[in-house]
Amino acid sequence: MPWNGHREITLQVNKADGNFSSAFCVLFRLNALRKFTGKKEYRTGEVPGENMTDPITWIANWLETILEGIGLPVGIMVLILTVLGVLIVVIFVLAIDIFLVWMERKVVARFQDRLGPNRVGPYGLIQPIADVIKLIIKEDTTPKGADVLIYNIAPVIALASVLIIWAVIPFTPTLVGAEVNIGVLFIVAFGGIGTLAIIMAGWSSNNKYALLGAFRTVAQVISYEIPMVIALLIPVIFAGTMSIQGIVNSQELWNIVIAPVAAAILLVSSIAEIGRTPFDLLEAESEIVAGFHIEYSGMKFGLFYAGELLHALTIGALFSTLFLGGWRGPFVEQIPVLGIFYLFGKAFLVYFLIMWIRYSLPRIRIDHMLNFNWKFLTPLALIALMVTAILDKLLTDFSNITYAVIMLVVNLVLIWAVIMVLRIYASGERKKVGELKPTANADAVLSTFGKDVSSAQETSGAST
Amino acid sequence: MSFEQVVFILVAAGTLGAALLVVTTRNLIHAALWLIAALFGVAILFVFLNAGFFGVVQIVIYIGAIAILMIFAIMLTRQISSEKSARFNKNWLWAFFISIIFFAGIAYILSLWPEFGTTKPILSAEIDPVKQLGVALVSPQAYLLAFELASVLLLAALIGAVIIAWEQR
Amino acid sequence: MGAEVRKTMIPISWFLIFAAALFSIGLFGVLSRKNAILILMGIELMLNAVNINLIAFWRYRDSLDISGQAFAVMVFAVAAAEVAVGLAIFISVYRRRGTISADEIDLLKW
Amino acid sequence: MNIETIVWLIPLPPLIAFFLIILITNRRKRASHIIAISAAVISWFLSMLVYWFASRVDHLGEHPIVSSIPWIPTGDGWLFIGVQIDPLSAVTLFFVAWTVLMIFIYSVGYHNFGQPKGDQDRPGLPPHGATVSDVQGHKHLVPSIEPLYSRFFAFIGLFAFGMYFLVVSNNLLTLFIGWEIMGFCSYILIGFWYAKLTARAAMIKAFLTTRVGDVFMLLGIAYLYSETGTLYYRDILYNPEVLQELGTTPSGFLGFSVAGLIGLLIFIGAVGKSAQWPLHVWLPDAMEGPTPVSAMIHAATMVSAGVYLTLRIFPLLAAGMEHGHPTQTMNIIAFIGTFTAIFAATIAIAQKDIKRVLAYSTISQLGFMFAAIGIGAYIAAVFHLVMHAFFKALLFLGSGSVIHGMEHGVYHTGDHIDPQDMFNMGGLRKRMPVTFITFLIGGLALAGFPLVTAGFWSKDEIFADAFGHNHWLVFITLALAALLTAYYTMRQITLTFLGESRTDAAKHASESIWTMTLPLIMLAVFAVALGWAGIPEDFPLFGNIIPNYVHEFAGETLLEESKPVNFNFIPLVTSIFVSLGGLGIGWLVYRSIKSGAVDPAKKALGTIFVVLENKYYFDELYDFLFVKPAYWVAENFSYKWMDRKVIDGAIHWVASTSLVIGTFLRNFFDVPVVNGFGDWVGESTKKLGTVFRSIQTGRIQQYMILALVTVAVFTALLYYLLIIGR
Repeated sequence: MPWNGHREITLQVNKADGNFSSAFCVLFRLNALRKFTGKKEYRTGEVPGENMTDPITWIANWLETILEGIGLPVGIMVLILTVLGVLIVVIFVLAIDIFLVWMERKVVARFQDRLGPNRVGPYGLIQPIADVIKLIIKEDTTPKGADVLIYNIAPVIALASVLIIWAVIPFTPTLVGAEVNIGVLFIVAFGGIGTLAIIMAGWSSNNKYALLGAFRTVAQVISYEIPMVIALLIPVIFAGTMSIQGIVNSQELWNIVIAPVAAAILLVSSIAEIGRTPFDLLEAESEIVAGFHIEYSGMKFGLFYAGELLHALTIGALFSTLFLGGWRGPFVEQIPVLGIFYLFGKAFLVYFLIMWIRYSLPRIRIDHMLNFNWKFLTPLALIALMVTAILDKLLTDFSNITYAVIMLVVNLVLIWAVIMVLRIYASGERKKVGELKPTANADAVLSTFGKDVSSAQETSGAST
Repeated sequence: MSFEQVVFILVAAGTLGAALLVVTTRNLIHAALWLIAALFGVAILFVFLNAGFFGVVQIVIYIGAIAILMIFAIMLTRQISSEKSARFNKNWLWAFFISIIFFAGIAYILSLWPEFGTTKPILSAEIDPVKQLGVALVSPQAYLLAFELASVLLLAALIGAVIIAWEQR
Repeated sequence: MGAEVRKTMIPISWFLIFAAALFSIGLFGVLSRKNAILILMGIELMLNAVNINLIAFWRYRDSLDISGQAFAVMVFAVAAAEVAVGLAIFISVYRRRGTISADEIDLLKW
Repeated sequence: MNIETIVWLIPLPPLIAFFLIILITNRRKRASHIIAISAAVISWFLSMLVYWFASRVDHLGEHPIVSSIPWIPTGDGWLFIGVQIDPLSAVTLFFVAWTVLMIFIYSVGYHNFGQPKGDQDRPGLPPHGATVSDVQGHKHLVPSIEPLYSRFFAFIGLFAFGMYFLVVSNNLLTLFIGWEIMGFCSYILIGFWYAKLTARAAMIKAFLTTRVGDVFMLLGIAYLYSETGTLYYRDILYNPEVLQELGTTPSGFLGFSVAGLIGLLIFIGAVGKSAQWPLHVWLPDAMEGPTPVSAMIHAATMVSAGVYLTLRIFPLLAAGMEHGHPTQTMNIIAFIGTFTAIFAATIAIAQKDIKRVLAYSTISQLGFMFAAIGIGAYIAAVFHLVMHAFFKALLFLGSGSVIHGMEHGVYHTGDHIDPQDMFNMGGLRKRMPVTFITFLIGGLALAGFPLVTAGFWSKDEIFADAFGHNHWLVFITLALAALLTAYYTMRQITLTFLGESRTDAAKHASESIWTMTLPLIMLAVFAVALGWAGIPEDFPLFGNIIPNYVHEFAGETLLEESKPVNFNFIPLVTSIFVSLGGLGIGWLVYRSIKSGAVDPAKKALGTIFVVLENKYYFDELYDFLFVKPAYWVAENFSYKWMDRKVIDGAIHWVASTSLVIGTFLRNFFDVPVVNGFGDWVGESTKKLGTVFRSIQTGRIQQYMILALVTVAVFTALLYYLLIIGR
């Protein structure tokens, strides 16, 4: 086995990708054990990916040995492998995306007590393919006075900004795209790019509804990024690193157990981030016909659509990575490839939750949306962050179990307090709504009713 | 010419081109988008300098916030592409010459610098720049005060922006 | 580090020259554009050039001395603050005077 | 969270409560008392924790719980402040925590929480009751809630802070701070009903009188600091060299040693605070305050602080005391204590007001303690201090409950009689049983009823010590005082509870609510049970049942273990005799008083009784000696002569002359020179401005270009000159 030589090469590869990793995170490299920065130490000799427990790594090593066999320089080899990896993952994810279309439609149908697609193929499984074909053969219109370049780039960016995030999500203990030590920040960054795409689309289509949609997007996404970032910081505090793989490795106990508040905040703000109901103000059909992609048709619209669905799944994967232990699950240490299934299982769970919310809740008003963020979510997130940070420092020299228990208890207290505050606020609101409306001449009005004030107030009180 | 150098030259050239377009295009939105391109290029250059953290922060702050805010402001001030007014003010030639002079001066002075051609020292594997930076920013011996001042500055800017842009009605 | 390695690596001069060029371009934008927002963009370019220099010096000199990065962080903060306030000012100016062209905002002249 | 931190934390909650109530919840009565009581509970819990911990350290006296921090930089080094728990402070903490908590709870009921607002209640006056109409619609008067309810809790919170602070502090300076905080709180709380003239007078009287003592105390502390350079207990009181040094060097004042003089000065402070003769006059008047205040400040805690302080500096007093002969200072203390004991006791037998009797009995009991200190009976003093705190608090609270019941009756009947006058009461045992039982227990404890009550053991210990060290005078006087004590206690109980009701109000008095009776019961338990902790070993029958806990524990505070005097029957018999005798006489004399009858003792004693009734005319004496002259001086000297003639005259002269000078300067300097110059500058600037303003186009970019061109040119110039030029 040429492992010794291989080691040196791979070390150089690391030096090289030390430079490249976060720049071309788009490039998805299949390098397994070198980038594995977990707590688990591999004894030399026993290398995962030798056997079929970790096929992808195995293939990667095999390819490397071959390429090096032909005598390619390291840089080129890395490039080839990288591009290869990127292609594989992108195709894989997009395939899932197509399946998502079918799933979404089925689930919404069930929620609305319909059957959903059931004509093309068994259970309508082929339906999305048909949709894609339809989208492709549709006429591709470009509105007059549109800014052609931007108009055409926007959908691509929209989809790419979602795909990029998959670069840092670890699939198995040994398989992660770009093991950047600032993965969390990375995710936030490319969320911003997504916003950019929407703005470009909205502005360039030269349509006031589209522009309105873009405005709303900016208002919403930028404001909801804040609680999201703060909530993301909490797992970072637990793990002590911003690298996603590190966060997953640190979760012997799932983070959601010790930080439910942060999890909830992350979920809500991500739903707002992807602009799904109840936060779908950026494409509110009843208000601004379809928002930013009103002018798009054919595959360009398809890209937006796919991007949105995929973004939801991405959020699911992200959430399960940060709070549900990512690839963790039974036997995953022995058979790393299982991690993929665990990860996607959890991701689909969260995705279903998001759909559930989407199809159960109505859309909220825009001012409510902003108030909810600035007056409730952000302060709550800040409080949670402070509490977690302080506790984390206080509990350093406690055993893990005490740590977890105290964290959980504090979180529950926080939740309770929040509920109390909300109840007080809500009762105040109800009073405000339900109080006796001022009338021109109360006595006259009441006398016409032929009641005295007290009974009138009683009735008004009863009416509320 | 190594792979690295080629990439660098491409990125740098792209960035400078984008920057030039920023200051020359008539269409404001295009200028903003070119600005984003330039900023992205700068981010990549940060990565070349093993400062991946700064690369990503650049994307978060500049592209994710600043550039989008600018686009937002452009849309609010309705200076959409249709304005055919002059893009430069009348003393733009002066500005051009001054910029050239500055560039030339800086380049000349730099070229006199003995270590002008130094290449990167090896970044030893065990030091983690991000960790170092974090420690330095919050350690009283280092930049704690500056850090806090920056946060106060941001708070002040936040409030100030709200107050200034407030619509009195 | 042999000669051929030197050849394959990027000297600091590239970064510095690049930064100088970026700075000058930004300067030109600041000095010459009419629209205030574009002036702001020019300023952003200049700040970016400064950051490139800071990081480059950090990387090429003593990478244990973190001050370069720290200053870069400060520059980020200042840039963010400046944009926030600047844009707010422009918007309110636009509300009052209907323009944000830099040389029509000259109430302060004699 | 080690024990030192907990000790630091003990005083804090009441202070926080004070600020919370004053700043935030002062409009919300419920929130206020919840905050205050929870603060008291926290402090109580911490104190118990500390006490439990301290009682498990063996030889706590040698190595107490100490922690200190630098506070004020002095010339060389720091002035440290800190906390210290040694046996003395531990036991003090114990009773302080209990009484404070109990009284906090009691106050809720005492101030009629939950009752309606009064009809014509005004802040600063006691509530007058509110008329409510029940379902049948006929109105009747019920007690109304105190208008300044929140404020009261804030104040007692502050007071509790002061007391805890004093107890846990480990040096005389912080002790003095706590001392003064308590003084201030006592001032504002005596005058809590500030709209009553008597209350106002009483508060001022109390403040000024204690001030006299405090000044001397401050002198003593300063003297001590100048002599030793430190105010630490550990540094001064617990290393023999310093004590020896202080004890032997003469101070050159009436042959006192330095230690003696310092001790005397500080003791005078204690005299003021503990209302010993001759500074006793303020305490009876202090009864103008609400009863919880009387119970907490003027029976349990603050006046005990004086004794605590004197016990604290006991090594200083005892310094230079060779084989059992008390020092000069101790003799003085013994004299004052003994005299006060008998003196106050005699006054007490002639008072009608239920609270005043207790006030004088407090003075007298404190006298007992001082006497004990004076004769070197350290442990007896500690013991009696603790016991007295409990049963006197109990008695005061009981009297408060009685007054409350009486007020209830007064509201019911509506005839205006003084609800505090014992001659208006009688037969209350049927109306308010709980109060009666607890009050009886407290009274018996005060009277030292043999074997069961706490008071008996503590007093017995004092007697034993006085007898054992052959202080005959002290022994006999104290015995007499104890007799009187028992007498007036029984008189009080009989007049209040036994016999027939002498007024309708008393007939309609009603038992107080649980918030008031619960503390009574708790304290009653202590008033009985706690005494058993101090039974001397060699006491017949009982001696060996319970170890003499107090002696072992509190005794450790001192450097040399003080031997308990061996048992002797004379003091025992004496104390039994005096207590039972006094009780008996009291009952015989007062068992059948008809309503409106004069005090039978008055018939017996005649003029003496009148003298006693008027407290030996001490108030009048002080009024003649100090107050009137002070007024005279203030009026004639300070105001008429100094203020009006001298100061005002000077000021007027200065004013007129400066006016003249001012006019001169204005006319001949300001207008021509200064203004002229100023105008000239302004004008010329304007001219210049008109010339140069054309540059200012208002175009920011032009300015920038201008600036940059200048920069470029100058840089090039400098570069040429500096680099190429050479």
